[in-house]
Amino acid sequence: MQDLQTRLAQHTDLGEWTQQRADLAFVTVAREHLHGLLRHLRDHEGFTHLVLLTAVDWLEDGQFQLTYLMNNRAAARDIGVRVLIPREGADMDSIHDLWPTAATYQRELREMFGIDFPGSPRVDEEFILEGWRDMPPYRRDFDTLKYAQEEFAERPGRVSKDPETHMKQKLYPDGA
Amino acid sequence: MKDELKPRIVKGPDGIEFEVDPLRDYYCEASPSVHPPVYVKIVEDFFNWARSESLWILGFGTGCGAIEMRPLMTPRFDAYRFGVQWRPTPRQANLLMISGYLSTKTLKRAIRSYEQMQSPKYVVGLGSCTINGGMYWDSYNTIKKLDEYLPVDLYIVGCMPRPEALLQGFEDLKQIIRAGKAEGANQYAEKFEWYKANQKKVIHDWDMPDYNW
Amino acid sequence: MVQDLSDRSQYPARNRDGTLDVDLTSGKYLKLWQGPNHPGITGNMSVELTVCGDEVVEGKTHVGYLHRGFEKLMERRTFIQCFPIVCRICVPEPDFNEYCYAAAVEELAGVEIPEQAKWIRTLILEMGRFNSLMMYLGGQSGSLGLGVIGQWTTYVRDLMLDRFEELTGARIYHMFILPGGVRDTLPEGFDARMEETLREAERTMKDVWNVMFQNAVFRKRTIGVGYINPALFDDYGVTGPTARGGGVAKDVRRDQPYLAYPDLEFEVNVARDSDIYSRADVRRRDALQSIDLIRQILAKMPRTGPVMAKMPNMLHWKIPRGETYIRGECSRGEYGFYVVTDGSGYPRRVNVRGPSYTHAMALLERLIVNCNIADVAALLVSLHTYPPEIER
Amino acid sequence: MPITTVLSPFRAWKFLFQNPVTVRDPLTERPGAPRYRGFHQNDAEKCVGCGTCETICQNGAIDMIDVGLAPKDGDSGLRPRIDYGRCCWCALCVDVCMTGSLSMSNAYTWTDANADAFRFTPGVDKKPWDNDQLGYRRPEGHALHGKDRVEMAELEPEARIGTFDEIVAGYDVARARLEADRCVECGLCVATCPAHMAIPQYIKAVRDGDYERGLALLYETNPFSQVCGRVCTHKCETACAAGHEGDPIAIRWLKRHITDQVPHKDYVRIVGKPKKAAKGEAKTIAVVGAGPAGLTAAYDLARQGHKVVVYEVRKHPGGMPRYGIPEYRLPYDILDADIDVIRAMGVEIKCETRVGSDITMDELKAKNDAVILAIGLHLGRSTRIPGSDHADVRKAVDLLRQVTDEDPVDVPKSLVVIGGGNVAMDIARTMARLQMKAYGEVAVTVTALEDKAHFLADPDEIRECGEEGIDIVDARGPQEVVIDADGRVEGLRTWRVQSIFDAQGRFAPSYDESDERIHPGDMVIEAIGQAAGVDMLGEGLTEALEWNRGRIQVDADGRTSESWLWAIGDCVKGPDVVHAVADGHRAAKSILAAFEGKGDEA
Amino acid sequence: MDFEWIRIPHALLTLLIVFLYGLLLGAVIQKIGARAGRRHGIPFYQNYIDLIKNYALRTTITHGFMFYLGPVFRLTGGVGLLLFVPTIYGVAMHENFSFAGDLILALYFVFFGSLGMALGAGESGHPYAAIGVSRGLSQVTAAELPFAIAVFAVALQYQTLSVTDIVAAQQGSVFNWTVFTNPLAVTAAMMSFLGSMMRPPFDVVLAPQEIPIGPPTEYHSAYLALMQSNRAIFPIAKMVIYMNLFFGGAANWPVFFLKVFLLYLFAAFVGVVFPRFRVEQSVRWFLVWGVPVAVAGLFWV
Repeated sequence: MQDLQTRLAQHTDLGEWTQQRADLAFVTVAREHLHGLLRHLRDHEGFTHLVLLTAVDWLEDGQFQLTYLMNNRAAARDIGVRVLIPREGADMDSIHDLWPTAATYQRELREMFGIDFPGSPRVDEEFILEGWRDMPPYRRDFDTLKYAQEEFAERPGRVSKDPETHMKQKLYPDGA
Repeated sequence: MKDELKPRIVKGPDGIEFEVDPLRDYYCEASPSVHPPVYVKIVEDFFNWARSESLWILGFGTGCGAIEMRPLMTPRFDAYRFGVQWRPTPRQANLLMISGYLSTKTLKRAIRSYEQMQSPKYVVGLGSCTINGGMYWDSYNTIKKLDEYLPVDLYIVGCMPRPEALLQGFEDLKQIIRAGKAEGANQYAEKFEWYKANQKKVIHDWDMPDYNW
Repeated sequence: MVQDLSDRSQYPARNRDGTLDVDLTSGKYLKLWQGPNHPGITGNMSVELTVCGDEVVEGKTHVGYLHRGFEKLMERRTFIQCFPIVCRICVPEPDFNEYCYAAAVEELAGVEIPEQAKWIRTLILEMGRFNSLMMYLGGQSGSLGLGVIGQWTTYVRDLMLDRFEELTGARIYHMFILPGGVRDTLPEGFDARMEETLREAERTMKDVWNVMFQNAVFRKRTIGVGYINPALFDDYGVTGPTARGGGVAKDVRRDQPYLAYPDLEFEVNVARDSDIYSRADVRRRDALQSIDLIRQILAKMPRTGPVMAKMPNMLHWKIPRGETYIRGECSRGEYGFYVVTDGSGYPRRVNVRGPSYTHAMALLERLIVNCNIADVAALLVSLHTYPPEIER
Repeated sequence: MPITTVLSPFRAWKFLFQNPVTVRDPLTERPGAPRYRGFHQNDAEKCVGCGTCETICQNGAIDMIDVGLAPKDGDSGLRPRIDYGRCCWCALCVDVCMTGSLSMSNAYTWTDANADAFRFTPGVDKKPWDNDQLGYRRPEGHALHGKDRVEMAELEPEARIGTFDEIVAGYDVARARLEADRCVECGLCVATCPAHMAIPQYIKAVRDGDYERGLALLYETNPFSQVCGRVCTHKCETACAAGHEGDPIAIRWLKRHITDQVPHKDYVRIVGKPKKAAKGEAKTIAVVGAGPAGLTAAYDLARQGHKVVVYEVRKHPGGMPRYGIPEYRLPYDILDADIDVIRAMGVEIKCETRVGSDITMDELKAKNDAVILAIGLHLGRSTRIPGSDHADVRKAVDLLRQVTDEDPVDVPKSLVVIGGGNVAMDIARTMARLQMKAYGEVAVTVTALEDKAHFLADPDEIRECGEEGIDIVDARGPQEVVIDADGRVEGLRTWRVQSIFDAQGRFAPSYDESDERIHPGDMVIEAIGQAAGVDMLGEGLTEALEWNRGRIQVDADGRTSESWLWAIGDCVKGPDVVHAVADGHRAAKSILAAFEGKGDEA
Repeated sequence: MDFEWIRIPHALLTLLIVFLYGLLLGAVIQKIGARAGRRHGIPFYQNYIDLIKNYALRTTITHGFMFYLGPVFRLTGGVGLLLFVPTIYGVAMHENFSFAGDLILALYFVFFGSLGMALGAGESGHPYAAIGVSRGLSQVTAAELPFAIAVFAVALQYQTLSVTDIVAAQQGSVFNWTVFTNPLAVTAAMMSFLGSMMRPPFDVVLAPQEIPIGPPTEYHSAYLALMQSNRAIFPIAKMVIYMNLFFGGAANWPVFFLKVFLLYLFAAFVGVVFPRFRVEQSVRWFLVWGVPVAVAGLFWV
């Protein structure tokens, strides 16, 4: 895939290039280059199949990573395009004009990560959740266990003992 | 859909404005009431026997458990033999199988379906997730204890419970019904406030009336 | 590219912004919900239809009834703890989740699995594919009111589940493909019993052909119905038999072979017409192909050697930072796991790419326009969608 | 439409005359497959309550609960209770079970109207499927954690026999991580370790490569971590859950690995400065004997800001680890490093000071708020067989001390050791090395009362003895030191032991007199145990104290009948470094409590 | 024609026998259908239990007066149909209220039930019911057409509008049956018969996969039980007509049971192996195949 990297580099400013497998590479680009790069990949490099679009929350860095994974079936290779956007007030350009199906992905990202895609069809409609009031659940700082415990009743009567402390307590009741 | 269900002002052809509350039109708001068994015991026993031998399940696969329902109704296990059959509408069904976990979104539909069923009606919890949350014990979107929200008559444990376990469950449910112990509908009516409070606690988008038949 | 819809429909008109001009209060239209407790819907999802007479003018897929937040739950489970939970993502064909997850984790951790494990994995995937297709055939005919097919195919599926049970120890959630290999070898006498099952399956497939595919009414209801323009495949991420039914020979097993597929002989099944019948026929042939592949696997697979790679202590297994995507051809199309790790003992992010996600959402909403209500169920089933993998 | 497509479907009716394939009675006819993962079974006898199943259970379905079993070494007494409102039948708990006690039956039917009924403790609560023979068992060779101990580099017998160089090289970082990786953090070992070291935590530190944290954890509970990292009797490894179906974790070597990884100069910084006692609160304590017990107590007290002086009769502090353990097992500089840490806490060690003569107990009592007696066991016991009073019949402790002090030792060409404990092994191997140096060959025979299966010494020691050419003869009861006409020792006459204890369990060996052997040797070394020398107490104190079978009577914390005096370590308890350390902690705690409680006790 | 009061209990007895037999027959046919699916199917007494169960339910919800009348009309249609045609030929006890022009009344009753049902179901306010009703009416109308023509042909053939007379004309030999004397009319009628039996390929009215069982979507408890009762009586009544018009009637109960069973089986025989037509397809099918055959039958006469 070296050839592809070379060709793309002539076209766009490429960031970090990670060759994961012989047939799979990831590349980072700036958000303003994304649309052009995807269009180029689709129209000129044969990456016609949008496999998925998803986000990764790098909470520590204050960034979302959007991954656009594309597949070129004829050449049997995949490329994942990464775009890093700030977590605060996250929004991104919609690509539903390139792939209509991307609108679904963008709806999900809007709901699950709180990333806005202005202009994407039905992006503000509820998708999976209904009546959700907390922060978008796929964000790293959302604690699902805590939420579940506060929200839903659990069956009482569960206690567990730590073998280490239990043994100490039983065998050395005075703590020695 | 939600906008259409909100009360709105409509102007009639004669120019008079009046308020329309679609929910009021769509649904009945009568609270459920307790329907006691027939006074004559032998009649009630006979009815209970008939009810137990004719379990009509609402075809509502709420979770993974639905996958084992199909083998149940097909040649291998043929639950029709035991008086069990599917009904496509809640009106005609008497048995609600909660087949596994319920997301809050499904819970809302399950409650509606349950309330539309005619009493006496039975609820069977299928799989671990209905008992104590199962493997989704820390999920933000699934309920943990089914009996907080609906009166449950029987639990069948497993993940998935196999068709054989379900058949055993039907047999046990029949025993319960025949013994006259399956009074979930009355229990629901008696503790209606409690159930509603629990339901409303987790369903934030409560765009339905408190009781829809 | 989004095509102009006007060539297929005179009504309703479109507004300037491209939305449909549907005035519900006009009385011309009726809002109809299919689902979630609706026998024509595959599983717990719903389609909100706006109909005019018997014609659908707009359809919206509503999902989320099965949402458990797997991708979130996995972030707080160790790599081994994720293993029992992934198979629940897709109920009717759970093994693909196990495979994709295991393969992704293995790749990121740099683990090479033993040869025998590869073959057993392939075997399980093909058995799972067969089961899933049996469900489909029953569902497709059932959606048109032909019940017997579902009876037969479910019976064969039950037989295959018996094989699953003796191999993996469970009927539905097999939890057999562990990161690093598989749990165990084939049990004693498995081949013979499998052969018996396959023979029964072949007999049933013959009956299915006679009663379903050679059925005047079935043909009338499916040929030319639910047409998908092959030009739309890339726009809507169409893969698998749905694409192959339209003449596009997309098959990950051949395009980017994995596991033992390079050593197996098979043709990619393709049909031309891109209607419900073609898709059903492709899937029928896929099922026959699975039978053949299972035979090939049992004949060719090595029977000795380990089935698990040497692994570190799974209780605190950490995987260095990285990201990867593993795909495979499941019974419905391309199934894949996108896994990101950050050097800790927990996955940073897992994203599941199920074929139903694009098929049941954007594609269905596109196809359902101008469809007869009577065909909605058949159309939906013909896309072979499993709701749990849409919302996960 | 061709007419065949109208007729063909009617072929479905062929099934009308076939028998249906329905299972007649599915409730009883269909047992789960032999591998089926049904409800849990547990062999409660085999289970050790390690809780690893609880750790791995991603559903949080398993609780470790007290079922009334008493905890014992390597068994917490807890048993897993499974919540079937959570379980997903993945059987990871079976896969990970350390003892193989957990399994699954092939039963799968369980219904109940009561949601609270679906919890039970397999193997304890009776269930219909308890005795199912079929069901999921962990496949052969399938394990989620490593079963085999990671090998460690050590000197080959040929290379080590001629020198006193340390035999074991210790783990390198990579191997240590691999070994630490096997630990499942159950914590069964902690209670067994007399010092209750934070074993799972410091092993985790190894895994994380955070050696400073590891070291801090070690010195929290054991100021002799370096020593223990080499010569500890590692009871923890016997208790280790991994030992049931594989090798126990090499806890001792991992401890040593931590101490090896941190430069000695950093120790004091990591261990931390002692507390400053509030003004007027600082007490003074005297410790008699600079062995592990005394120094540990001193360390603990000094860290609380008290003033501690340790009196040691010998040239160097260290007690038995220095004078009893040979250098090839425990290099002296390692011991020194540990003692340096203790000194850095403000402990003053006065060597070559004999209590009783240089300073009396009464003086100590008068000058201090508390006194700790940690005098150890430095007097060798004698077999008292005929000839045992010969000059060439030596006691092991004396000889070892001589070697340590580099006093010249008259190395015999061949010798016989009596005893089957670790001291016997130590002296045998030490003498073997000296023989090797002097004569280039080894001629040592060890005779022990016990048979090989019941040896008191560590199996490792016995194995290494064998490797080094030492002849171990088991089940021999010494009868007489054979002395030749010239008055020189010629060997040891032994009888075969039939049993060591009588029916009442008392020590009363019986012999097969017909099986008599003479083990030739120029010297006989007795290594059958030691005694404490308590002359220094003085008559008054000896009178005042309560005694129990020749040992000072103490309470659980080491306090004697005299409220100002604590007696700890080997002189009151068993001979083992880590026990001594534990004793030291207990005494220190007791003293601190005494200070807190009633002010000046002394 | 003088009226004898004894005919009322006699007719009720007929009704009871038909009702019980109808429930049993339904189960037996289901069992036979289940065999094609390689399973046993429901117990033969299952329908009785289901009926009792539905009557025994404690709650009912009404959607207004018409909603309540729906099943009543439907049942009236079934009972009426049965009561005005002779069930057993030549046995006065089971001739019911047959009279000279009963064929016309019968035709009316066949349609009456559907209409009543349509009204009631429409009242339930459920869109599926409404769709089902509109489908049902268009299909029944289409299916009725060949039947009506066929009946006309038969009436023409035997020159009478009395069912009893038509049966009488067919006595003597098997070859006197209309099925042999006018096979084309019978074929058309049988096509129509398929269409009115609510079985594939003509069950689009109920189509559980599309519009969960259509008109009866909202019916439950006692309402449903009423409809179940009708489901037991109405098909039999209809088959009585078919039997009388085309298959020589029945002179005693065993023959009656056999003929009805075979007729019922015929519907199941086709129904089990075909999927369902869409509504416009089935309408077209009746018009393209049914009507011409029926008209040809008319000319045959």
